[in-house]
Amino acid sequence: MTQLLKLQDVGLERGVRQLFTGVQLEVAAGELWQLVGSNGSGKTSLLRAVAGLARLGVQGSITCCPSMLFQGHLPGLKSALTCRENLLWHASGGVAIPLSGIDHALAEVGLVGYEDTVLGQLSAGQQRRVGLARLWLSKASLWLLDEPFTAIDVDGSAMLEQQLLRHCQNGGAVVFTSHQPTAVAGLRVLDLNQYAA
Amino acid sequence: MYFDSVNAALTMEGHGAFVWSAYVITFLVLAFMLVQPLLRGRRLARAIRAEQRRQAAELPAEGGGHAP
Amino acid sequence: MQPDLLKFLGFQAQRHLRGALRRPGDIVNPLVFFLMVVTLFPLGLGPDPDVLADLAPGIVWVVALLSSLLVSGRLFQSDFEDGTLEQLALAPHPLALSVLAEIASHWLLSGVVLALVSPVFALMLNMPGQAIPVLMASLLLGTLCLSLFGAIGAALTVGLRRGGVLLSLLIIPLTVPVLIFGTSAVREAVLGYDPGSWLALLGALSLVGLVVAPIAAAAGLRISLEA
Amino acid sequence: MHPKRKQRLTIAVLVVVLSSAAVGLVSYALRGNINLFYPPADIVAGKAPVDRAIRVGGMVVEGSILRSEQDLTTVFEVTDYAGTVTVSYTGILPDLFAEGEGVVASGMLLPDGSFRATEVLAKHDENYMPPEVAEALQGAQSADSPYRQGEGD
Amino acid sequence: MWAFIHKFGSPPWFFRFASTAVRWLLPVVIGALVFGAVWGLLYAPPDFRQGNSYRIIFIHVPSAVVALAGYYVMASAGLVSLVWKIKMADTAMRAVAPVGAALTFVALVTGAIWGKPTWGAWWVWDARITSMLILFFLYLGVIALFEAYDNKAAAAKACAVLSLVGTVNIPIIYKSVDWWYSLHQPASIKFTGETAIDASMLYPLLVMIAAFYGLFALLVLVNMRTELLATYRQSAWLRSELG
Repeated sequence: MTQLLKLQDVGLERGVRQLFTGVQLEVAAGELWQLVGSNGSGKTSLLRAVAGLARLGVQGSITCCPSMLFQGHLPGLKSALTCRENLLWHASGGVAIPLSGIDHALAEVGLVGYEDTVLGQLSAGQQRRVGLARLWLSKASLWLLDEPFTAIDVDGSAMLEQQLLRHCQNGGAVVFTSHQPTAVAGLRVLDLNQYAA
Repeated sequence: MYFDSVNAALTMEGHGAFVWSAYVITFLVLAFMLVQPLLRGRRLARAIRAEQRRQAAELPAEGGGHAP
Repeated sequence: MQPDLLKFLGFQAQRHLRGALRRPGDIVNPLVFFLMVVTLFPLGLGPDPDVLADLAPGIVWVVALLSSLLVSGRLFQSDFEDGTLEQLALAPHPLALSVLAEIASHWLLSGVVLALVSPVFALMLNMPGQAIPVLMASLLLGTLCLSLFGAIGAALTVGLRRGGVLLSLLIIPLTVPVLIFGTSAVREAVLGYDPGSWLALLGALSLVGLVVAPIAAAAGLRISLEA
Repeated sequence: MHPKRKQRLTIAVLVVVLSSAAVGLVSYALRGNINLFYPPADIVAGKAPVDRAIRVGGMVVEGSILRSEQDLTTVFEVTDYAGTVTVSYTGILPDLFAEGEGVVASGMLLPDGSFRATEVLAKHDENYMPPEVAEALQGAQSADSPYRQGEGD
Repeated sequence: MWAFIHKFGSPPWFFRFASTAVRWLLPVVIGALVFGAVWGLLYAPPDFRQGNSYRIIFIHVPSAVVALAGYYVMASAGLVSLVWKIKMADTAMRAVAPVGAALTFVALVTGAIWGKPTWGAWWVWDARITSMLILFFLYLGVIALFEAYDNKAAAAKACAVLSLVGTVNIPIIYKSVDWWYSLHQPASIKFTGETAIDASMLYPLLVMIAAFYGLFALLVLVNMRTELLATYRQSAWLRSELG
């Protein structure tokens, strides 16, 4: 089993306050992990630390496979660009993606016919969906998703769960944070409250 | 000493006001830069010690106090 | 497959340009600001053509500096607010490269446009005709410097709530050489002498900026993401 | 080559090229007389432009100061021991202005080769000494020049 | 060597070091300042041209020299903080900025006071004065940037980047201001002489320069010590240190 992520004794300090210490986690291919914890327990911070965005005040060692996708609270989309343009330039990291792939991804998230609509004209939920369409385009093995179920309706949540499971079956792994209890087969849970300092 | 009298040193042949005011301003500014953090440090140290004593007073009630 | 750097640069620049062109107000507003402030000077100083011509190089350059500060403060704002910055920081390419693309497109839409319309301001301020090409050239190079330095300040203040005035505090001291070289070039040209030395210095400054600014701004952006 | 290393190399080469181009531009710029300061020798040799604001600096020649009786006009000669220029100035001269002292005048070179100053500044140099030392120096070195002239700052 | 750096970077060790150093430096620096000032004010001879007003040199030049050096000290601390991520370097940056700004301010004010009897004006746009003013702005920028961040660790990193950019720029700014000045007004030309300043004036000046360097170190250490008290008020080591 390939290991995609390993946290050894990871702690987080904000200012002089210790949020948590001694987090141990190994994520292997095919595993689906949910990070839970009360507000302010450091879920988002941990995820950002794993992605390499915020390493100030992080102790311990984090080994993360380089083939990684991070989706934070913010979708990373430009409201002046169309859905297609957004995905073309944003998801690609510079690699040309065929337009058919983009249209397919948009169709998967239920946005058929919106390909050339400027993002700013879509509703908040639809915009979230455009962001999630990245998951259908990504070739990364480890997905780090911060609150992916926020502002998504019931249909959308089911669709997203399916995609997460599919990714795990294909040899990837997912770590996501969520407040909602998620009933997915084979879900593993890491509760940050247990590590609170 | 170059000057003959205190008065001569103060007036400096007409330049006294400039020279002395420059020195006074400099030393006031620098003294402020020194005293301000020193006082703040002393205040902080006092607050920390007080907090320590408070905790030391509370601890025996909970059982197993230790001397600071 | 590793896509090459130039293609990535092109991608990023295209993204910015397309986005900006859909909101032409962002391009036009600084120009209108420039026009209005230049109008204020004759109102304040009196309409004497000789006085204006004397002061014109300084006026145009100070106003160019201010309007550039005004715009470059928001250089990374939208990218920070919508999360694009996070994605760029995680992209396989150096963040400095994305920053460079962003600065270049920003310069194309602000500095280059300003340089192109600057003859109008020169005429308003009674500047002699022979100075106009030099004015344009100096603004072309100088606004590149201003965008580069502005990017550093913008990167360091992008995560802060009250970034605007702070940015000016950080950047104005750094832009002193640009102002001096720029006005000197124009003044030499107005007097009918060779402004080559000053333009060369502006060029050298932009080259130094091209090396330093993307690296410093990228570092600043990573810090802003941490905070 | 490994793509990551190729990328680094490309960037390194770019940085080197840009920096050396910057150095080239600066050295080009510095070939011109950028601060418009001319020693009297250059003015005598005709290297200085006429009818534009320039600056000239040097020593006031001993015994050359002529004060007008009608107004505040003063005419004096400035030398760098390689050339001498006649300078005229109307206005109040600074206290430190004296024969044998350094001076910097800004103004325009007239077609006849003389210099019309709009501002005269006595050299505020880095020499500090007690009066008696200054006298001693003056006495010991009045034969030859007490200072060697460096370049305009 | 590495162990030494490591020790320097540890807050408890540094707190102890700063406390001891402040105790020793305080009397030495104040003594040197008073000694140098009295020497310069009362015992040094007057200048043969400027008379007594030149006595301002004994505070003007040291403060200017140390203010400029302080910027480089701050930038070096910033570099250390960025490269080796040593917390004490952050604290040092934070501590240098106000001290440097104060010294620059002193240099500007004393320069203006000196200017009045010498040039007849409180302020002239001289190349050096203008550069000093810009240095003051650079310091103010660093202080303002530090205050603007809520996360102080990030604030120190941001200031490090800014001060490093500033160091790249300082020579360019200095040179450009010099050219600008000479374009508009006559600059004080330099005549290269053997001795610029007589020994009877040089020695008190050197004493004052050394005293100002000492003062700089003292002020920075006091600031750092206070900063440590504020930051680590909850930590056990600080409590045992004070207890």
